[in-house]
Amino acid sequence: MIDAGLKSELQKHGVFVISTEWLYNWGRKSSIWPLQFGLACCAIEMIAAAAARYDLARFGAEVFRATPRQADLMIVAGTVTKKMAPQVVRLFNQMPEPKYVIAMGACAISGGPFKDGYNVLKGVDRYIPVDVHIPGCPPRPEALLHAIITLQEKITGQHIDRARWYDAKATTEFPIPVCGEHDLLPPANPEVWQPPKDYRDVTNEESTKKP
Amino acid sequence: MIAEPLINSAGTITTQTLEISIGPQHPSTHGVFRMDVVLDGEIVRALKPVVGYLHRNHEQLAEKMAWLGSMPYTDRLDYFNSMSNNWAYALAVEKLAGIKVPARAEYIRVIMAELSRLQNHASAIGFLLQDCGAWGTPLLYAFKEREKILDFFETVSGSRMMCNYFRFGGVRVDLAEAMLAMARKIVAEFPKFLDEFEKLMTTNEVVLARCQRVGILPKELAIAGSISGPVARASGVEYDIRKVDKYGIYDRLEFGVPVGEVGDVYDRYYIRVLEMREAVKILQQVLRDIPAGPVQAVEVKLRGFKLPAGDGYGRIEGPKGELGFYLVSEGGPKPYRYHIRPPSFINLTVLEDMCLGHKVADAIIILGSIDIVLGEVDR
Amino acid sequence: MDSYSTQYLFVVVFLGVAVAFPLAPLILSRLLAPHKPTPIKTDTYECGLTAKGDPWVQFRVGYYIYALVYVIFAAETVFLYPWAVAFAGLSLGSFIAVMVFVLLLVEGLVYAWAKGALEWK
Amino acid sequence: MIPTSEQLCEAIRVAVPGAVIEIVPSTPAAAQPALLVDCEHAVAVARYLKDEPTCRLDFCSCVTGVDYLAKSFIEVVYHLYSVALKHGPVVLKVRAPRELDQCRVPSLTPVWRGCEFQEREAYDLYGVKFAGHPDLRRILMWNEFADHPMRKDYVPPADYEWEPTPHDEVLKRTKAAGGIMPPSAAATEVKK
Repeated sequence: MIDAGLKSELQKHGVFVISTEWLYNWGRKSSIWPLQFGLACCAIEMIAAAAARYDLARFGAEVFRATPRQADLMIVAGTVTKKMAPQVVRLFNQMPEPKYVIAMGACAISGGPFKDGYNVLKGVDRYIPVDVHIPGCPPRPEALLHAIITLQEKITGQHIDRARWYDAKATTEFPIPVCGEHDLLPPANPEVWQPPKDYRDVTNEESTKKP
Repeated sequence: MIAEPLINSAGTITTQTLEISIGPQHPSTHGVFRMDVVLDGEIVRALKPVVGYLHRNHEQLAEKMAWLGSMPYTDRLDYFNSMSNNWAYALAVEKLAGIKVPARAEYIRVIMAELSRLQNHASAIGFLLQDCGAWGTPLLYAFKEREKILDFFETVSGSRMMCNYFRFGGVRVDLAEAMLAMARKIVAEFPKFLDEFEKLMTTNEVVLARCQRVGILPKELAIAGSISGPVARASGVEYDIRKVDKYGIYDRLEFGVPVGEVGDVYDRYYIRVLEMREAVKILQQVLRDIPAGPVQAVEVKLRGFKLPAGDGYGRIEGPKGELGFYLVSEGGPKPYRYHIRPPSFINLTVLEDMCLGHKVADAIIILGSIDIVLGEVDR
Repeated sequence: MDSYSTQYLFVVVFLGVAVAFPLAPLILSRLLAPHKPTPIKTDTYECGLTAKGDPWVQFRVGYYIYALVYVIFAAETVFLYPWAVAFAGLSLGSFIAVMVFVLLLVEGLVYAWAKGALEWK
Repeated sequence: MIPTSEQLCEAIRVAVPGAVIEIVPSTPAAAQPALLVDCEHAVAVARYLKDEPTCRLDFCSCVTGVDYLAKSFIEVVYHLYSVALKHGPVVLKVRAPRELDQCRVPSLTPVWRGCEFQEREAYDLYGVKFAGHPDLRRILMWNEFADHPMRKDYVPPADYEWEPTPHDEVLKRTKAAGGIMPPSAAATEVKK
């Protein structure tokens, strides 16, 4: 690799020395296209962030794609209910490979204020891997902008040779839960969501029969 | 796989219908709303709304909390105007318990509800015109005004969208003079936005061509289907709860109730523009003669607030329609039953009647003109 | 290479770029993009639900007529482009020739309009 | 103005012979007494209230299901208003036993179209079957759901999550489901 002194020296004369990995990541991070996917109140703050005052366009993320085929970021903005959970997981599966998830708001992270209900999924990370969490109910538009910046930093840190989407062994399909008699079956995806060790394993067989 | 003969008896080519679901994740269903549509080419033959994708068991949670505990939850019902949701809940409890609200608090309540109506109608029109095809521009204009009002809500209550500002018997914090000046500035600037919006949109031939005579709701069906709010008034139903129930101080204020004749999408659009002008008139009167005085009824205890046993129903004229709360109390600190009468949910009853025979693109506009919010539809 | 053939050099270069420009991203994405088809991913997308109902139905003929009318006038504009770029320098004769061409198509438009091909039945 | 509930009672007893009507008081401040009607005559009473010139209650504003576990019945409450004469509310109550197989109430959707969705919601959350409803399906929960979640004796599925400091109810559920209490929770348990 070129040493930093020479690099900054060249930069003064307008010669930029970059690695292909930096260019690859710079290209992807400067144009993240989010999936148009608002669930509840956080979606209104997401629209406010995309509107004129907070202007998501400054970060290249203002193009909201309606279909998952053209999106590479899913902002789960709002409460994921158990009736909606299979659809969320199916949409995530249908997005092309370098894809990221932002869990916006307390409801998407852990069920939030509605956590103690019978129809609310206690956090979207039970079924799909989440890259950036935004606390708040609803988080301010600036918090969403900060989340996009955090995601961009995460993308710049990635390496082409160790990227999960080029890795043949990486799991790229997350099973879709089924709406059962009393609850979603299975209640969580064991690969993605591991509860803390000293807590009952909610994902084994014992939990699926009626308590 | 085409079983029927190509040319049927009537001499036209036999065509089959196509079943699609304009599903939970769709750019123009205003949230996770789903319509199962049967299409014959472009014409809608049948339309079944499917709701429940945002059912967050609000009513069961309220049964486990104290009376005041579910006040912040009412912000998340119709998350476009938390102030009027708070007022509906506070009014229902006050009606049940017979609490008197001091005059200044009543004036502040009208300020908050009417400002909330302004930003709700502005956003509703913005979304409707976005569904009509004006990609994002009207929405950006509307959100520019909405941001000013949200700034005011934030200075007053601390949060942009989830204000949790009302209490039983008044409001939480008094309005300082600077806040009143801020409100006066917003109200002074709003007519300019409205005139600009009307000049651009009301006589725009695309809007006229797309919205007139589309999704007509007859007056009798509106009353029979319990439709309330601007959707009903656009069909000629002369009914505004602020004039009928005269809650708060609406009996002391002069304002008109615009009523439409045809009841199509254009009437529902124009009713909201006129209602915004009326709301500005109300705000000017209220901001002019707001009295001094306490903002919280003294006898209401915050800790351990109990309602007498019995049930009661209180309702207000929310921006989307009649928002009511039916509360059953057993004299304890927690409600026994807490039911919300959601205007958006009930206004969807006649969605199919309005969409039959129209094109798919018109069905999207008709849904947009009802102005539903899924937090309130599914509760 | 006298000046005559160099004029056509621009056309050849322009054709080359016109072909390379769309093909390059297609080929690059075929080589570089991660290719991980899974049954759920390749399933048809219908707003998050499993697609029900069969799209291969016999739908109305109106779509075909609508597309046909569009194609006619799209072809017309393609022909008008080169003329529109340089018509200032051309003689009156060329102007009349193009006007005849345009009038023929306007007559076609009037016929389509009269037959109701523009309204959606 | 709206006739008082006593006058309404007499008028209904005259108009709908055999209707068993009772007045259920509400809180003194709300002063919204309700007319408790028996199941057989509910539709007739509703039609009478809608067509009778002095009432003309043509707007059914709110339909609610209420589960009285102690008195073992489920009550469906209708709030009626009049758009023509601008008065209301008249509260109509119909009761049915709590057991799922006998929980049957006549549907008022044929009288007021607006009750359609709200009655479906009462069926979905409380299990009250509305006889004569055009399209009685679940509206909020998914179709394969077997329970009626708003009933007082409904036990939610044990999918709650570990909480740093579990308190009363969640603590009971953690123990009921044989969960191992995290150390911090044990501390709060001892202190209480």
